[in-house]
Amino acid sequence: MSYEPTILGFLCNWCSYAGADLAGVSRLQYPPNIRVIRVMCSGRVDPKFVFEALKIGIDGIIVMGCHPGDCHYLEGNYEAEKKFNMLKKFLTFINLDNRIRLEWVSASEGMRFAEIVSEFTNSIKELGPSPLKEDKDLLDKLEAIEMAADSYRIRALVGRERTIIESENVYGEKVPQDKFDNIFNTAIYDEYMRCRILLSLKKNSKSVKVLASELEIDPSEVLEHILILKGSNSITMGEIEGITPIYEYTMEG
Amino acid sequence: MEKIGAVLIVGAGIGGSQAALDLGDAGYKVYLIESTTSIGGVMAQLDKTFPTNDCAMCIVSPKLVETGRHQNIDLHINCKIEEVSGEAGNFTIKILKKSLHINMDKCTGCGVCGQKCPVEAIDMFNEGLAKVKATSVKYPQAVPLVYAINKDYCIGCGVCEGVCKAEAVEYDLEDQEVEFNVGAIILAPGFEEFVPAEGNKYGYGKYKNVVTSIEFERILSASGPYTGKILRPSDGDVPEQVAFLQCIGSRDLREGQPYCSSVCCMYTCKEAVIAKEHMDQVNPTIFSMDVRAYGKDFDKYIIHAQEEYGVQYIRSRISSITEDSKTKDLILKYETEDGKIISEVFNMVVLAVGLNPPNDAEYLAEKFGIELNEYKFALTDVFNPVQTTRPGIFACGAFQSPKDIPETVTQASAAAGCVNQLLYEKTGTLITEKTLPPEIYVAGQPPRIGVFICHCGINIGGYVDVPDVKKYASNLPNVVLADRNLYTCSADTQTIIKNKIEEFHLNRVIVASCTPRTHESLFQETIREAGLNRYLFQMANIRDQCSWVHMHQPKEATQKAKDLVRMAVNKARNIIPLERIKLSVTPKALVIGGGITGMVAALNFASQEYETCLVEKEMELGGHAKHIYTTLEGGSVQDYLSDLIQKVNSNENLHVYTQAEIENIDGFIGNFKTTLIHGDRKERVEFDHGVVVVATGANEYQPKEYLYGKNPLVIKQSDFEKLINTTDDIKNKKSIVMIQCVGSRDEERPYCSKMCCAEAIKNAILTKEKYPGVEITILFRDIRTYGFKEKYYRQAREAGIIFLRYDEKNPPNVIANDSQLKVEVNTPTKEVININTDLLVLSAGIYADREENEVLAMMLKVPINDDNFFLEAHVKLRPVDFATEGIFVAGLAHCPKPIEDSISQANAAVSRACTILSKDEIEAEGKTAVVNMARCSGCGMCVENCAYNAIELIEDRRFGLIASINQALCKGCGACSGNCRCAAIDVLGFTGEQIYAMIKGRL
Amino acid sequence: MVLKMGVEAENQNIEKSMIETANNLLKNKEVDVIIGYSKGTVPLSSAPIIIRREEDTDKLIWNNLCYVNLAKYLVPLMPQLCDSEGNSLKIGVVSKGCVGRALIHLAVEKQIKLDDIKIIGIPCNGNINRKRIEKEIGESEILELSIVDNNINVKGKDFEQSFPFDEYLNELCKVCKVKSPPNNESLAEVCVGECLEITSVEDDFSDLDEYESKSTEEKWDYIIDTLRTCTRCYACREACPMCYCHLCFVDQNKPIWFGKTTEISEIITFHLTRAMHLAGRCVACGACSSVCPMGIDLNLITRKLEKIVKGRFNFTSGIDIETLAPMTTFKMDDSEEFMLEED
Amino acid sequence: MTVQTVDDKSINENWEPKIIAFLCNWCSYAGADLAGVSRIQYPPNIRIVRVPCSGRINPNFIIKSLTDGWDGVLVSGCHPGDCHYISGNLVARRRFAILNELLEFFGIEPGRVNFMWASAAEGERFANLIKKVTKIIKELGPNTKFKKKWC
Repeated sequence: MSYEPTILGFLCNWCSYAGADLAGVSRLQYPPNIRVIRVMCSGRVDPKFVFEALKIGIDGIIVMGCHPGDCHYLEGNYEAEKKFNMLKKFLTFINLDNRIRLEWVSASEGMRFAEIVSEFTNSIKELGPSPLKEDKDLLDKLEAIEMAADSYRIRALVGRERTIIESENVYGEKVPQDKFDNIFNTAIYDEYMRCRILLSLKKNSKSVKVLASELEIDPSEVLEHILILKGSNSITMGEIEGITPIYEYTMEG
Repeated sequence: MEKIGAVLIVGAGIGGSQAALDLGDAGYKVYLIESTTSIGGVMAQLDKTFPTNDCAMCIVSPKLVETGRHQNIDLHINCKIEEVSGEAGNFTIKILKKSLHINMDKCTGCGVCGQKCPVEAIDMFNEGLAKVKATSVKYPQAVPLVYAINKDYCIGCGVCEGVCKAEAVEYDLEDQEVEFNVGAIILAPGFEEFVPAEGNKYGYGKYKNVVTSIEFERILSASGPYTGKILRPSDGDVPEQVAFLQCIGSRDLREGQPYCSSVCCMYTCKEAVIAKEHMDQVNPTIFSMDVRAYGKDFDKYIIHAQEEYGVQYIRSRISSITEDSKTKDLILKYETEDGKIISEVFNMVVLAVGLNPPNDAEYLAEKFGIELNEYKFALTDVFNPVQTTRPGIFACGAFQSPKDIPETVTQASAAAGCVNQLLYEKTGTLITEKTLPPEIYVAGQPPRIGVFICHCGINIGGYVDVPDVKKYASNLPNVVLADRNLYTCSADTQTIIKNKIEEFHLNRVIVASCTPRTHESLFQETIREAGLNRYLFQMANIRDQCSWVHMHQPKEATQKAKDLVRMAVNKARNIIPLERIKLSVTPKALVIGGGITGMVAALNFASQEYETCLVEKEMELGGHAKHIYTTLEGGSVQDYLSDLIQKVNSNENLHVYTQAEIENIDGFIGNFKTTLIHGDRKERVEFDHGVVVVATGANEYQPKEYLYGKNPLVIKQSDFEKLINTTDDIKNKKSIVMIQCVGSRDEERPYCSKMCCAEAIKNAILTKEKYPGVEITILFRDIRTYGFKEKYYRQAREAGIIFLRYDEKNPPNVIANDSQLKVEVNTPTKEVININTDLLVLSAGIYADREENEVLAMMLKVPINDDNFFLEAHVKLRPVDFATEGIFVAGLAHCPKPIEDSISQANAAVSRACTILSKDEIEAEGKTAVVNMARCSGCGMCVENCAYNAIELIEDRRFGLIASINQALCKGCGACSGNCRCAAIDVLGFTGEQIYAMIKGRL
Repeated sequence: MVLKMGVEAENQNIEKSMIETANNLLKNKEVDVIIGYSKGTVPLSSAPIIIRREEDTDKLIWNNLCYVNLAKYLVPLMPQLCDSEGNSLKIGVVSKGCVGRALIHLAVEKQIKLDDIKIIGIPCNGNINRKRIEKEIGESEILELSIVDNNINVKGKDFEQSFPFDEYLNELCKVCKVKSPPNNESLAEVCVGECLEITSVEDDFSDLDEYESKSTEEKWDYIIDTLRTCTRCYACREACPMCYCHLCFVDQNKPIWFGKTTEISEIITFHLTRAMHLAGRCVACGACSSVCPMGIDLNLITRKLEKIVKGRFNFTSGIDIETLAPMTTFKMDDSEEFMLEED
Repeated sequence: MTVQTVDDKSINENWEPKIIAFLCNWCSYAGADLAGVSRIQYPPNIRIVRVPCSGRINPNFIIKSLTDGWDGVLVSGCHPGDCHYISGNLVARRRFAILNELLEFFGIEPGRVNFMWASAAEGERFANLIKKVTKIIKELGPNTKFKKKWC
């Protein structure tokens, strides 16, 4: 029996959910793989929900909200878009970014809803089952991503992105998009790497070189992250074997 | 134009801070301008400092904290000089105070904004080795402890304003334009380290494991990113083979600066020693040309490093460095002295980068209207190295020429000395004496204790249950009031405390908040303004030593806070009001020694209308400089000397006693009494004075080796200088040989006399100019022409003077053959070179005569070091003071040095002395030791233990032989009371009873 | 300890020449007063005596029971030992090795001036460990004691017993290295018999090895057993020449640092603090153990004090008047192996 | 109702020792502050008493702390050469050396009283040493030797 992907859809109550009902009323057919969760606004979808879904093996996740400007809560969908960008950036590290999608569907677009769902289901089908089911290493990476996405730094940047880019920052100036992006991208990359180091050390104490080979990045970069983690007392330096210090995870981190 | 009693100091490094403290204590209003966001300069970045290896932070932070809260010093950070006008005695300066976007008065430095800021930037304080947030403080112990927002990194997201409970973040704070009206200016902007340019041959910037010395300093530092563990940046491993390369960017015509940066030899050796000390696996190797360890105890430091720590010196300059891409190790190729090419693998390379002028040197020169020398450092007068080309503006520290910390501190005091000379009538005019209410008499009252517990935003309140601690404190015995507030150190809470003192008639105040080291004097001032004696105050440190370090154990942290408060209350019950003893000061000075140093000091005192007495044991003034004609830099010493002697003899405030000897000096700071015998009729003169400056100089070594005294063709360098300057018998000499380090750097005198290399090269160049035909060879162990003197060493080589190195293990030997001398030199390449010469000149060093110095040392009760020179209180922080207050040292008596350094030290000694003479009474420390006469059995142990000679045994009518403490000299350290068997000595503020009560507070 | 001609005979010999020396010292006014030992009121004891007139010198005795350290009486007596106009008399002190050391150390601590003191040096061959003999004899009283070729004969009302001399010497005297006062030229000194010049003392302190090899608990138990019987009578403090404080730390209040009861922890505190005060000052004369009414053997602590100070600072108290006592000075390279380091 | 005398109280694992620490104001106290500023966590068992210099610490303080029921004593001063009062710590070092040997000689467990140097820049080292001292004293168990038995 051919593989049937499981798809999860978050539909905002005012637009995309109504669009889905319209598709039903108009008896439009679309593949039955999607399971829908109604949320009051697409902005309500917390990145944690997507990570949780991926972790339990769901093959594709789609978030639908109102077209920009239609949002019943005025800006919910704009926030959703920012959060989705962050999600995409994180998942590109483990190339699962093609398993999530954000679409705008208004209450009157029953047809568009059906097309999006069937197109998305087919694209997931081509991708095959989610590799997370058996790839343990990938699951660890996702664990790190979830931890990184939850850090105060990333949530602050995502939360404030729109105000300081579109309207004005505290100095009354607009921050150019590229300046924000390169700060945001370095933040994403750094936090991801640091969380992977933390989780790896949680399992057993390691040296910089071992971590570098595990994370496939240059040891000097690992050292920089190690220093910052040591500064915030989440890891400490254990004893030195020969010329190589071993770092340990500290509970109080 | 009327002079103003205020001074502007540009740059708040160790130099600027020292000058500010000197002038602040001498009663001038000081505006201290700093371009970065906190004071301390490069010294705050260092881990340990040579030659004593003591920790830079331990030494510099008490001085910075004192500068930060000194009543007469206004500190302005993050400033830029806009405009300067006026002339000596009356300048007006416009300063742009760039905004920190954080209100300095409200910010308590708690650091929550720094933690929450989402933006990470390169941490320049840690030389790029670590990351720091956009809102940050330079380093944890910064003074003032104020966070600043770095505008070019900040994206203005507003998170920090959200988390700041003190509402100190004000993004819209504009830059402020401020104008100062001052009488004099001191420039101490420090230096900039040389950074090897793109594509340099050392691979810096390309290879990760090639670091500069200042980066290595941060790696070494216990408060640095690696917390004191020596790791290499490429993979965090411990580098077992570390190479240190000297003269990077110095003594280099192509890639760096032609001059020598003076300090790299010493700090490199220190870094090697400290690296070995931190981690025994590290084996340091230093590649150097000359090892220039010219200062006091520097040579001993190098020898100690080689013997004790196995530091290896290789005398060669590295040609190229290549990196093994896999292991990231570095392959160094170099040529040894005997010509072999060696390539060796090292795990890490440290480049001892030189000192460049500060980046804004031209900008400052143009604004202040001073000239720069050819290397863009401040051009200063040959015989007064702090006086710039514009009167009223002085320069000190590395901005004048590259120098180490002791010399910088000395020059800072010297600059302050010159300001004293300029503005002495105006001391005390601009400083505001605070009017305080009379003290309430509390003796005899039962203790009524008020406890104020602080939340410090969330720093304490977030982890310690402050209301619970307050409830607990309120029912401790004798506590009549327990209160808690968000920020106890904020201005409004100070008024709350004052009101509560009146309302509840409190006679003891306890604040449970942060560390007393930085906040005790703030609260002491507050309760003094409410009429309470400032010592009726105690602090319990429930932040830095409780809530911040037990964040994950709130229950235990709260219990600990209660214990700490109870111990503080126990101690508070036993504290008594203390007065700071006032001592009268006789505004006169005694200067011992009539050489250049003594005369400069005496003249400086006299020109400030202090009656001064100058004592010289010889027939006439002049001292060591009598037989020196010129300095290496070309100044004529004889003219300067004669002009100085003329001024000294003509100044009416100055009594000169030649052929004089001091019979006895007694008394203490402010109240010395000296009797001296002078003239051939041995008249006796009594003189009482407030301070003493020891400028007794030193003697020239009379060589015993190299046939000196046995063969007329062997003369000393000073005789040779007389010959070439006054006669021309050199005319018919075909070859002259000079031998360096005669009587210096050997077993008996293991130190460098610092001026012989300069003297030899000066005479050699002068001889070459007068008689080009003469062939001159100089046999040396290390040519130590440090700083800008390097230019003359190159000039000598270009003039054809031959320099031959000999090894100290087998020095040259001299054989007389009829009218000539044969000098056999065994060079490091092991073959012997014979030179026939008509004249052999020995560069004789300087030595201190033990008997002479010991007599004076006994009278003044000051120590001498094992080389018989006088030992100063602290090499770096008090280089011209003695441990015993009120006595100062300058010139050759302190250690061998060239004339310009002696002049600087003379002015520095005067400036330090003026901090005492400028006041009519001085306040001694309140918390001093006190003797319980009934218990003391006069065993004399405390007299020996006291480092400040503050205790002596006296015969008391009732109690017999007992100890008695001179409150003026006592510093309150308690070394005496620690050893006292019968607990007869107590330290006020830390008495046995108070500590007993704290021990009892265990419960 | 090799005895040339029997301990008893040697002592008589010394006693005779001591009396002689005392006589001519008094006769030609070299000294005004002599402090020495005289017959004790109770057998097996001796008592200090101050002699001013020549004819009393025959009261002076010298035997193996002169355990009191005469230097103790100098500090309190100094003010009284001066003539009518108040300038101090010249005092002759009969001093065996440890009394000489005590005098030198008291001078270092400025309690006495050595130029008023004339040291009459005696080569001492040790004190008998009286407490040990009494303990072994039990209740009955000793009437007479004599030493005949290397053993001590003790006679009582109805018994007679003899003990080997070497074995029943005082513990400290067995290992004593300074038999006669360390007479360096700076001291005005006369010697009865031959006193040897001592400038430094070599000692391997092997007698402590047995105790120091014990575990911490065994040490604690041993200390408790020895000190348990202490009644805080402070006889040891009164006998010690180095304890001359006007107000001893146990008698002080404001604050009362240590309790005054005979509870074991407070006894330990008293002896520990007193030992701390004697470091580098105790001259190992054994007077404290000899006078203790409860027979507590404090010599172990005395030996330990000497060992610490010799080991760490190469100092022996009371040898030379020039060197400073260890606690009053310091060296940069003092040993600090006990300092805690990060592991 | 069984009277639980002091010395047979079994060392249950949640017993927490109480340690008094005499810190010299210029270096060690500053090191403790730096550990705080850098938020380096260490066990909450020590109670810090500030003294002007390690030279001020009289043996009475240490012995009184033990007899008064503290489970451990920590004494810390500046590294030799760093002392703000030039030689306060050097004078104290000899006193601590003698006291340390005497305590051990009297049978007090080594580790009850600890001596160390800490500089103003060694925040992390200070915290590590506090952890080490707390671990040592926790292994030694409560200070029963000096506890008063009956009064």
